[in-house]
Amino acid sequence: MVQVTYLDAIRQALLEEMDRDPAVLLLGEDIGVYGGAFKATAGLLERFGWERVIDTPISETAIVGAAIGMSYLGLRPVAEMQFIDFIACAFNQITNFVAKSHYRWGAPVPIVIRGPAGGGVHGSAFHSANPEMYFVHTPGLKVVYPATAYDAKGLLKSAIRDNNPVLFFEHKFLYRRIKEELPEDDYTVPIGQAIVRRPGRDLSIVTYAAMVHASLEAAEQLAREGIEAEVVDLRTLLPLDRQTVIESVRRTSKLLVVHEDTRTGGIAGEIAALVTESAFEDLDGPIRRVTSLDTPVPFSPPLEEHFLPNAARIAEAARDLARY
Amino acid sequence: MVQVTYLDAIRQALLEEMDRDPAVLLLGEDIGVYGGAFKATAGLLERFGWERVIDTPISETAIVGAAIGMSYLGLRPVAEMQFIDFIACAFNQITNFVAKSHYRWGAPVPIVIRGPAGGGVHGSAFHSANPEMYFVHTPGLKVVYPATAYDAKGLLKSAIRDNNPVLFFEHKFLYRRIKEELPEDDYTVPIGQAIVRRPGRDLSIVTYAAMVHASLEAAEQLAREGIEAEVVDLRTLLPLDRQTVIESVRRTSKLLVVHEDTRTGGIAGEIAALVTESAFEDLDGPIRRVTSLDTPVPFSPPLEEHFLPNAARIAEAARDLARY
Amino acid sequence: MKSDPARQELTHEEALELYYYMRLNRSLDELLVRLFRQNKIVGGLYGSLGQEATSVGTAYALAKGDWIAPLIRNVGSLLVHGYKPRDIMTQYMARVTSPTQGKDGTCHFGDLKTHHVVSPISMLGDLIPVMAGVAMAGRYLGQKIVAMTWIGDGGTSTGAFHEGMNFAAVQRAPLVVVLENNQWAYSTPVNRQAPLRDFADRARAYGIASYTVDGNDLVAVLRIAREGVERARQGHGPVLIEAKNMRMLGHAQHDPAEYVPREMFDYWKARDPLTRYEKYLDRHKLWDEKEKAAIHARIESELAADLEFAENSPFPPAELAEQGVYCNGCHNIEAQWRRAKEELMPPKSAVTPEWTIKDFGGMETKPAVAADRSEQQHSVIEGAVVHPPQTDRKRKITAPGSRRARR
Amino acid sequence: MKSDPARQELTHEEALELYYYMRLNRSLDELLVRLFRQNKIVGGLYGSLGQEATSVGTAYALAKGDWIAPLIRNVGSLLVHGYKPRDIMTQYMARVTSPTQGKDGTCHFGDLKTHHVVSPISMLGDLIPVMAGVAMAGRYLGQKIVAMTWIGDGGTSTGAFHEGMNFAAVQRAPLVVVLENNQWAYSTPVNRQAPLRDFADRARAYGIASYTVDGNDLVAVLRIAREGVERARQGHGPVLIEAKNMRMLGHAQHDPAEYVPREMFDYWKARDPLTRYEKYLDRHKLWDEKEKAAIHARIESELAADLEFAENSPFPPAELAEQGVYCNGCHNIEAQWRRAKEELMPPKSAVTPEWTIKDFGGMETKPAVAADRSEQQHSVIEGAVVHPPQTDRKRKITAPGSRRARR
Ligand SMILES: Cc1ncc(C[n+]2csc(CCOP(=O)(O)OP(=O)(O)O)c2C)c(N)n1
Ligand SMILES: Cc1ncc(C[n+]2csc(CCOP(=O)(O)OP(=O)(O)O)c2C)c(N)n1
Ligand SMILES: [Mg+2]
Ligand SMILES: [Mg+2]
Repeated sequence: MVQVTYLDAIRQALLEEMDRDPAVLLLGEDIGVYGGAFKATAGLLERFGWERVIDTPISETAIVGAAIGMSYLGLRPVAEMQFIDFIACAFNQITNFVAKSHYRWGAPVPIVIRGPAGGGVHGSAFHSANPEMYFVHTPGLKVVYPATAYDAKGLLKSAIRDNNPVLFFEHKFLYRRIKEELPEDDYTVPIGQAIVRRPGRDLSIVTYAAMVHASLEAAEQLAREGIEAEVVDLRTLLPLDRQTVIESVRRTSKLLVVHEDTRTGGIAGEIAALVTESAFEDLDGPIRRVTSLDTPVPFSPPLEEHFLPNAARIAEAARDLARY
Repeated sequence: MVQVTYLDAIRQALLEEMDRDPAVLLLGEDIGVYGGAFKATAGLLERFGWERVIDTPISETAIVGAAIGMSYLGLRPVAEMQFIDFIACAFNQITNFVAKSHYRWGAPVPIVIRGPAGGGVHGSAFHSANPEMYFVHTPGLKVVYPATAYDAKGLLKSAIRDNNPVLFFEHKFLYRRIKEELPEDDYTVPIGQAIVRRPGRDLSIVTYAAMVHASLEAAEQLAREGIEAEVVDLRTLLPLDRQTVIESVRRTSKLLVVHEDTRTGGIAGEIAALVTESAFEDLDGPIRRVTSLDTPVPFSPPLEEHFLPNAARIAEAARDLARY
Repeated sequence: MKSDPARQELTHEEALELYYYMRLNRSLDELLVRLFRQNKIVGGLYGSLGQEATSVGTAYALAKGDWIAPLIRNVGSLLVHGYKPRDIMTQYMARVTSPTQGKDGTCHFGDLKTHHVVSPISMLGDLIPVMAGVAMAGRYLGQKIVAMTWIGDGGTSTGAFHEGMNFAAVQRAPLVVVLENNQWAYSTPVNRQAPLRDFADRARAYGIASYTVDGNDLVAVLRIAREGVERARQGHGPVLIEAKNMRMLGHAQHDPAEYVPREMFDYWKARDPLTRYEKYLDRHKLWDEKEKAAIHARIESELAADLEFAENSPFPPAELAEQGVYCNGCHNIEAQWRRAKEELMPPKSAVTPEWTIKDFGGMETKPAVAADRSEQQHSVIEGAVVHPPQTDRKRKITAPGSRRARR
Repeated sequence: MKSDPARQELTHEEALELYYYMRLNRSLDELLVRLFRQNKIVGGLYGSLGQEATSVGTAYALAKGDWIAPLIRNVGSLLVHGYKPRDIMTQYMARVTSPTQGKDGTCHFGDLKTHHVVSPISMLGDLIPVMAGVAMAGRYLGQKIVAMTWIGDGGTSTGAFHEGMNFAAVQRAPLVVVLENNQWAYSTPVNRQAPLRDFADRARAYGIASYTVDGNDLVAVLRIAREGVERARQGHGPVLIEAKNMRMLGHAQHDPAEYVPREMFDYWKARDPLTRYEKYLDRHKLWDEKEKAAIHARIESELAADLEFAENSPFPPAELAEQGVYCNGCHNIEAQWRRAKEELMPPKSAVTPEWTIKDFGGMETKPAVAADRSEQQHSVIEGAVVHPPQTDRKRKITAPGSRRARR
């Protein structure tokens, strides 16, 4: 069987969903003739034509706005942000129009907004963002951020079929760096379910996206030192799978949260609150965080490396915590 | 001495700063001839003229953008969002242009963006927001949210004099509801310092803005029941005064965080993370949160009442926690 | 009499129906003001006094199945589109019987299935791209619908307005945007919004057709709206209609509008759209006293019944606040296909991914006048100024080769 | 020879200096492409091949003290404004010696004190309101400065562009916006951005003057830019200059631009701005071979020195990443007052808070032609199309009273 990259898994999900349902169509900058800045939509214009693969002007608010309107007539638009950083330009439309539509007047907005996020590719301050927390803090949205090709495909399909607006973050560092065999059949991965990527008894590392891989790397290193870290991949950030997180902490009594997002106000806080609320008695040590620095993403390689979390830093924090 | 409302304290701060320094000027919708939707700028056009009190088109991105440009030439613009909800329309400009300017290329952006926030006045989903966490999660900004007239005036002056961009949230429920005597002299309240509004030994209630008053009310009730709650008013949300929070928890060993903002991703999480990181051994019970519901702000009075935290709910959670 | 052009433009039935809506809009507004003074309204009250002809005339130009997204002053559009006074009353009174069950107020409501109404949000401009999407989806599904929305003079300064108009233009979406130039945006006069005499000129940035119409002349508004709607429906792209009128009250009830020169109110009061339409009906003998009285009586009894309904309606139960953030098993919006889906599926949908670039963008290339536009002959339309789409206008060549100028 | 208008338009010195910048821009670009192929550049490389005349000609029209905010392709503007090739090289190579010390890359840098350059951010359009603010601040301080910034055809579709242009227009800010219509926005051709033949028409939404100029004709660009800058400096409000040119490479080095029809490259290659300017200098005998060779030699040695400097520069130390999020005790931007501050302080600053509404917004009112604009007689300017501001255009009256139409 062929190995499918994270990027190609996304393309497959789009293609298969468009094949399944003509209500699914795509909007975004340079997604048609060019096939997208990262080629996530390559070949889809050829296959589905101009009406279903719509190259737009540089207008993120209009892209999201038009997707909303389309969804009101029963369509299932998938909007691409060329880089997820540009989602900031549609922030009002997303947090005020999209997120509140169903609550206010009962109009569901089954759209997907997807795009490449994350650092590690020297993209600098405007092409490396992890803006997920802005949306995790917005009731009415769902937020998904897969770490594997399997999940990317399965979650994107779920997102398209979901009756709620889903923000689908893709980690661009993973696009071509990871691959795996995927099932031939149509499959989905449910939104809202975390997964234990590696069982362990000494501490829980809760993380998502590219940091899953750094955490697994750290866990291997720790295992060689006799520390068994459990690695939980959140996969969905909103709604958060509280149960899987809390069960893991109940097992290990120690919690390290790792995210590539900046520290203050990152999801580690929310998880710390959840755990101290619901599993305080199970905790056997402080909750630790390994995150990016509280700065914009710097450009030059030594700076960006210093900015980002990595396996070594995760292992170090885990070691500390295990010893606590 | 005269009693000055929270609203008038803001007006005084603007007026005095404009009197002090011609580099201070105002931009916003309907702030000139009309004096602002809440009259925070009433009389300032009369006093300072058309060049310093600028009625703008309905263009939040342009308001913030122009303020940035002005600050680059040494001015100190204060931009009003007619309701803070509309800050969503300038989100990109604030999080990408403003917040990153100094880090990226050394250009400070000494601007203030201020406006009425918060619920309780039946303003519905678009006139009641507490969007502070979006900005607390954005390195490069400072975020201030005063609870008293004294602080409102002193912090706004500090914000105007600060060399960094400051988002200044005003709680509209407090505008005309609270008043106090203010010093005759010029005074400031430093950004980044929390204050203990009420000492107590049994638990710490950490909160800010309108919820300070609800928490104090709850604390009085609790005191009658023999529970002594310490109430900490954060005042500044970014940078957070970790020390005051942690010292309070060290004293009381129990922490309840109260905010009017929605729950998931609210600042309670960040505080929970701080405390479990730095004062884990001092904690004698789970960290609890009393917050708004994870929904948009509903309109009808019974719904909004149900949505918002209040003294009764704070007291209940505190009681529970004290008993733990 | 037979040759009176007014009688040809409006049937007797239409003329009376229009009056019904005009008068109902006005009376409902007056009733709401009374309720506000009695403290029966929750939050602010936004009036439409003086703007009824624009709301009613534009919405009246639509066909069944068309979509609208009104702003809060477009009470008249909602009435024409099938909503009842009780819907607006219960919204303003925050009752559980309101279209949003008290979750939202004012005219912030809508309905995807029956009325085809998209609720506005407060952030001005955001509806424009949304309604561009509605228009595109309608076309995609093979429905021959038009999407109509409204925007204030102030709202045209927002980025969302620009992005939505531009996207609709490049997509040639069947979108009609009514730009209600009521001279004020809250306390800000229109000349502080942009240095334009006609806000219809906003359309020139998108190469689309636009109109400026006297917004207090109901018949002119309807005439232009019908033309604009037809134009959009035929696939000629979006249309911007500027209706000039006047907000005859403050921004909302709390605002005494002291910043408006008194003579300005006088000027516009003399041009009151309701009185003007009454005179029009008189002049063209389109009604008699009995018919007029019957409409008044009907409105009175309808409003009384709806008011009773609203006042007897309870507030929503507190727990409702917790419900409905997500749609779980509730989605029942089916795409209404009016074309063969196969056209949109491979292999039928297959295309060659290639741009055709007719000219290369140089200075020498000839203006590309779209064939389907050139036949549009916009000339004198009563009560309105018509702006043809950009590409129709010819450049005056005054110099040879690449050198030319236009004044 | 004396009467050759070209010799009057450009001094000998200017002609050569312009050539220096044009050639330097081109050579630096070529060098950067070589560095990219050698893997010495961090991240993407965005070229300006084919667009040099627009960058150089527009920036050259400015005076000392004026402010600019270039986009990443406006390498030429940065050079004209005083930055050195090493600044651009070290930025692209992410070295600590770069203007941002490696914190940011490409042409994302600026300097408030010496160069008066505002750094762009990637989000297109955001610079426009920022530069409107710069222009307003300059006027407020009594400086006679002009603010200039650039935007692509694609960038004009953003909401930020609209809000910034509109605000500048209503404020009559001394802002010059150069709209670089290089036919493409990444892979998107300009006719997919908006159905406009001339993107200068974007200006019509703001009632401001605009120009369309052949962006490959350096002298025409400079001529128009000088006029636009002068116009803005004199207080006539912002100006939009559309320069038509062609992005002669892909969006960035990773993009082979296969979506561009080959003949389109041919068309524009035949109009290469550098070659055209060389021919212009030849034709008008503005230089000789020796001067040309000297410039080439100068550029070669400067580039070699700067390259050596860049290559020998270290990367920044890792810990630098932690510094500079906030400005603590670092702020040293002093407002440069060129007017009496008292004008802005009470009691001098006192005004009556009252709107003057000349007309009442009705259909009957006469066009209000701004006096200071009416004397502007835009007619034939070589190499350019000139669009007067909106308010200058007269409405054709074809019907009596309130009924009129314009075609
Ligand atoms: C983006 C945005 N900014 C600010 C506001 C606050 N606001 C509400 S209505 C209004 C004035 C609107 O004027 P206009 O668009 O002309 O509509 P009108 O009230 O005249 O009908 C303003 C500034 C808003 N609703 N949206
Ligand atoms: C708001 C925003 N959305 C998307 C992008 C991604 N992007 C970068 S450059 C570009 C094309 C820009 O085209 P144009 O404005 O014509 O400038 P050119 O590259 O032709 O110089 C796009 C879409 C962006 N920079 N900003
Ligand atoms: Mg208005
Ligand atoms: Mg371009």
